[in-house]
Amino acid sequence: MSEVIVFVIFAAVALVGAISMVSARNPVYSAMGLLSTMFSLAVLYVVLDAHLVAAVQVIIYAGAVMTLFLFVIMLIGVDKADAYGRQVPAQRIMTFVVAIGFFAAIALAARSAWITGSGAFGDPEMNGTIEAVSDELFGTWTIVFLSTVMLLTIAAVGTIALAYFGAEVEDEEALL
Amino acid sequence: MTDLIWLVVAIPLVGAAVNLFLGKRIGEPLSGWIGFGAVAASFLIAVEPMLGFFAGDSEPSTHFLFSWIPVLGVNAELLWDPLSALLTMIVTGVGALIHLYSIGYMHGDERFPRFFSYLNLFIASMLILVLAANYAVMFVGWELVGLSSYLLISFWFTKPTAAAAGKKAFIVNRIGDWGFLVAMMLIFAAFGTFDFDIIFGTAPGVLSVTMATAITLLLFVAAAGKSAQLPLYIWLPDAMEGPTPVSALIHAATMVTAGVFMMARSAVLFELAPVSGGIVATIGAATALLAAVIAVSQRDIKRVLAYSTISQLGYMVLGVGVGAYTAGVFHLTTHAFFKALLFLGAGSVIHAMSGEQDMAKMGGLRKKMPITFFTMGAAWLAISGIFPFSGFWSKDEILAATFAQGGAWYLLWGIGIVVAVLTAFYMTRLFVLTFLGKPRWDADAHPHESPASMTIPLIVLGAFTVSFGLVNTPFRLSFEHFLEPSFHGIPHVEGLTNVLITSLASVTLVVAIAGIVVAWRRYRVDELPVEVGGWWDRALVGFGVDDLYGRWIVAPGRRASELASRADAVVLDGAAHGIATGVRSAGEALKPVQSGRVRTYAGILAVAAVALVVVTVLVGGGF
Amino acid sequence: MESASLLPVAFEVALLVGALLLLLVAVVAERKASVWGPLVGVTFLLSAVAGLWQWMDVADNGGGLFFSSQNFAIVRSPMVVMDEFSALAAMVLGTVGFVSFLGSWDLQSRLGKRGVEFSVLMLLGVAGLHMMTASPNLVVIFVGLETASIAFYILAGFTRKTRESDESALKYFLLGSLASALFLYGTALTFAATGSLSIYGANSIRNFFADQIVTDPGILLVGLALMLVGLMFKTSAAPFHQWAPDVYQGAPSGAVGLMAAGVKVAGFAALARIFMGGMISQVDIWAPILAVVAALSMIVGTVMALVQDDVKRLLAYSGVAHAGYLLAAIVAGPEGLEALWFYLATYAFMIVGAFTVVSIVNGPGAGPTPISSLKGLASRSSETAWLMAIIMLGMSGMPFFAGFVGKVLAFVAVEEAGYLWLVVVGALTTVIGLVFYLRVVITMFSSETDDSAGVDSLEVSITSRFAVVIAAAVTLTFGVLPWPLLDFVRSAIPF
Amino acid sequence: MIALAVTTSWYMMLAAALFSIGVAGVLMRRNALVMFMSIELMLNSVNLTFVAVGSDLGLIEGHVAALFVIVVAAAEVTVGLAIIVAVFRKRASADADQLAELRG
Repeated sequence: MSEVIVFVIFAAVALVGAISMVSARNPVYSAMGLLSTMFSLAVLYVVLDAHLVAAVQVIIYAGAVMTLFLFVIMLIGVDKADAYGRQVPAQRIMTFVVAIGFFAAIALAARSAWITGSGAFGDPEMNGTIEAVSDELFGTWTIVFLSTVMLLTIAAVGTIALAYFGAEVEDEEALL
Repeated sequence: MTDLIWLVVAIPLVGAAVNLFLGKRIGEPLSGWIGFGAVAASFLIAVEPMLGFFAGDSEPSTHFLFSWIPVLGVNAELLWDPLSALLTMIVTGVGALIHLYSIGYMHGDERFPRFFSYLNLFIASMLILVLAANYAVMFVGWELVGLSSYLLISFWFTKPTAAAAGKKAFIVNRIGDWGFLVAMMLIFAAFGTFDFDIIFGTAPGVLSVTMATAITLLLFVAAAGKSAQLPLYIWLPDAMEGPTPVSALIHAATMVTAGVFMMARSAVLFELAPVSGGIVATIGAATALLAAVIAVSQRDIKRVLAYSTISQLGYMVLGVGVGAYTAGVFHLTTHAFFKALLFLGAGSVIHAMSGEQDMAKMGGLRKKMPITFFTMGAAWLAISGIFPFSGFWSKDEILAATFAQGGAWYLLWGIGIVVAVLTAFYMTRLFVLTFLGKPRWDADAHPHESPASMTIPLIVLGAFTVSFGLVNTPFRLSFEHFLEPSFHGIPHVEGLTNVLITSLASVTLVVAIAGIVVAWRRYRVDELPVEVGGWWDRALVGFGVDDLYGRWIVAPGRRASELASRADAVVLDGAAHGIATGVRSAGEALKPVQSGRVRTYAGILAVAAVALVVVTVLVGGGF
Repeated sequence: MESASLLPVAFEVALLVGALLLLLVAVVAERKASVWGPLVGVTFLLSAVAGLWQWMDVADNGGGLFFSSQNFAIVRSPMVVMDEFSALAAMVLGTVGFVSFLGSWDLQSRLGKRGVEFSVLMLLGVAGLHMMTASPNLVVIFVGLETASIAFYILAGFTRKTRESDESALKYFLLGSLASALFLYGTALTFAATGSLSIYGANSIRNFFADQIVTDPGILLVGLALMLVGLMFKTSAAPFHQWAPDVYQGAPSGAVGLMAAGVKVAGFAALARIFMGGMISQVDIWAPILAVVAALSMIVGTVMALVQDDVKRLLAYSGVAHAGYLLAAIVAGPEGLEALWFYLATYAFMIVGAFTVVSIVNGPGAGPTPISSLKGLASRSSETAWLMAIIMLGMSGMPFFAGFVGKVLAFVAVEEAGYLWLVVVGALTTVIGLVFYLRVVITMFSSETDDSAGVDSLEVSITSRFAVVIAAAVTLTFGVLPWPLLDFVRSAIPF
Repeated sequence: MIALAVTTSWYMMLAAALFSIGVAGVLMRRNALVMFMSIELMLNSVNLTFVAVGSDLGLIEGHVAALFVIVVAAAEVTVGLAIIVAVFRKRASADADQLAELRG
């Protein structure tokens, strides 16, 4: 029963956070909404025995990613005039139709069973501890883990390429 | 000798190459003789194997050249059977005479060698087309014919009308080519091969009626482009902007016959699609009638002949449509002789009159150019359908076959009879106005008979025009038997008794004579009837069909493209614009959807995603 | 892990090592273009050689699944698969990467010191693309997809002085991320429905379908549909195509070739792998839907390409139409794979060549490139105009050019699969499509020239010329003599 | 009171709801930053799905997949924010609707 209570509370927080993220006029409040959703999801991960994921969620997502977001919001200034759906009148109606339609389609399609896969392959006693996850991560998934080097190199190189405005920019004059 | 068939195609190709690259050095007239020699050599090589078919001791054979697109099982193969042999004889025989004639006609042109290079290329293309053993090779020939006709029609490209005519021919033919391409795709889809042998051998079992109808209608679209049928005939009258030998080549021996030949080749498929047959026959008859009516009013000697070609092609298409393939091919053959003769004769006249083409300014040429007069006289009687000239037999056979179908086909037969009257009328008009009566020349005209290189072809063609019809009379069907192996056992038209045949023939003959008599009385007078105003003017401009195309297809296309982008006017001229207009306006209507706003794109992406999810779940039965 | 077992990832390793070396060399050699340029080219060529090596190894020893946890015999959850399919993808991507590198060298060399970063992104982007084709694991496919996509987002916005470049990058980024998220949700739902992330292996999607009759497919279908959406977005099939024209138009011409070619190759390969490898038993569900999307792509792409005044937009819309023909090949099922690969391999070169020509004419850093800028190209550089004409005719599907063979193969396969209507749509759009390809050709050969573009003869750098020559040569060679390549691609059936 | 147990369906339904809200955010907001946040929300909801299914079926793959998604998301965030900053520096606005010069 306690699980139900925890779920209800944090699901509600997650939903409220998400909705406030979408609807807040001030991007800072949007970021705060997203942050609260992420924290509630971390709690739900713990309930689901996904301890490592929960930790990473808090550290990386809530910690690093959201900080970066807030930093950029502050950098480019809070643009309070950003009202949503003003320029395109049909956009708002379309948005609701799409969002509700999307949810309804999934819920309808899944109304009898979410999971059709047989659980026979899995380990019912599985627990997402750091050991269990790292066994898998550095066993089966080693090569994928290593491949993220490429992703991170791209991120680093790309960020420099895009955001570093040094003297090199002048070189581009030759292109035009 | 059958093994040397590939030489028939190769020699003119070599001739074309030699004249193209070395022409300037060889110079006139030797390059002309090289061109003529190449085609004549092809003719000689083909004669002996052809006689084998006549003797009845040869079998059709295919000649493998090289493996072309192995993955589709397409080989470069030539098919040597009576039909292709016949066409080869026409193309090389009449073609050689036209080459010979051109040596005289093109005398002094600064691009003389280039002209013979193009002529040879034209002949080679046409030979590829007729000798093809599968649709893929045929298509290559088909395209090459289109290309070389474009080169030849706009040979005097400095003349704006010639350049425009070349372009028009090119564009209208592209529409037909699309039909051919799509038909080929369907054929491959149905048979998995382009090979005539397999397709015609298995078609009755493989092809559904729907599929056969689709394929044959698309093939007909292609044929309508090449063989100038409604509504794609508009390029042909303009095509005489090219040098006259080119008109003769295009109108008689080569290009326009390609469509009829292709349909005859595909006879097995047309047999499976009765609906197509009806449509083909109707359009053929309608084309014949319309073109004949327009021909009556023309004053330019070459335009009369151009419209008469369209009209005669209408007959051939009618023949194919009613299933009388032999008759269609027979008329094609006789027409090749007399129409080549008519054009060469007209060229001779124009040559003599220093370029004058208006018949109102001719007259009385009989004395000045007797050879031209006599040979053209033979052609005149032949095309009018006078017994026993060749045109009488072939035209009569088509009409008889149409009559034999009964029912609604009587109407088409009636149209055919009307066309026969009109044909006799306008040809008599042409003949009388040109050769008889008082001279009406301009003061500075000094008509004279043409040189021997031009008259010899006239005489040879004249001989064939007079006699060739006797090859296939209703009472002596040697032509029919000769072609039999090519039509894979399609039955001949049945249901005609000898009495009926004779009376039908008499009807045709009587109406032809009537047409001649009426025209004779009208034009064999000193004061020519005034033919202006009202009906005459409208018919003179072809009932403004070109204008109509201009107004309904070309002009809106132009306007839309000018709005959208002016560069487009260069791209497409003429009829193709019509198709483009519809598609373009759809595109213009869709442009605002591409608003440039990320959110709109995201919205459309999301809507499409939801739609896809819903459809997938519905299809999969998940709801 | 034995040393030989690095072979399955040799392609990625080659590119990654090359990229890292490049970064090091750039520091040491002070980013002299003449030093690091050849390194990039060699890396791309080596990666293609790695693909060839994989191919030969597969031919000798058979393909296989790799990188399980302990037991190679019972591969529960393989991460890498090496077969003809992935080896061919490696060869195609390696060579396409090489050609597009040559084509973009004008841009990179003029970017000065930032050129190194451009090259690194190209190398790693191509590695990401190959991950999509060489992994049976949906999450790894997603990682590869994102690796490539993120690299290309940056390439789209690389020239910061060009006004439209940042708009292009932002659009690509926002929409691309949205599509990636949809794809990822699709994999998650598929995971929920089948209990597996892997296409092959013991506990795999294949076995799931083999073992049981799916009685309640609801959530599986949603997952399947969302994966389709993601991949069709990346390959710019209608109605998920709208980003493509805007992004291509705004991005520097030198960068578009790889974006357009690489993503199509990898996207379709992944589509084929997932749907034909994992979900062939559900073919009755996804094939009709793909057929509709294919028809829509052909129509929308062709119709919209007709009304464009910008070459890059025109090529983008023509890419939408080509996505339609490629999808048609997938609709045909395994029979269409041969057509798919032939089409992909030749089309990739054509599109790279076309964008290289665009960057020759209007400068490699330019965004919008009006068609009028091609006016009179024949008199400014007749060689370029002729080569471009070959490429355009190839794209239009003229006989004797590679596009024709691909189309015919695809149509034949589609017809055999029972979608005659799709063949008809394809044939009609092909015919209409001729108009805009010929428009480009005619513009190039028109006698008037565009004042803004200049009338002087055009300087064509040796690298660009080489790239265009290769593209045209591929178009022509495989158009006239298709069978060497066909024999090759025929073996590249993955399962 | 009926004994209620939290089944995986609950988590999945929550994830679907969050995903839909994320889609709505992308469509509704003009600020590129908030659009991007909405995409992050969508990735989060996918993670919830992975973890919930993984735990339910006893497949650790679900958890590992979530970790990889987080890595990808982090890389995407750096690049995405760099793009947004680059746009802002040139145009002094992060309004996605104003970036509509490329169209047709």
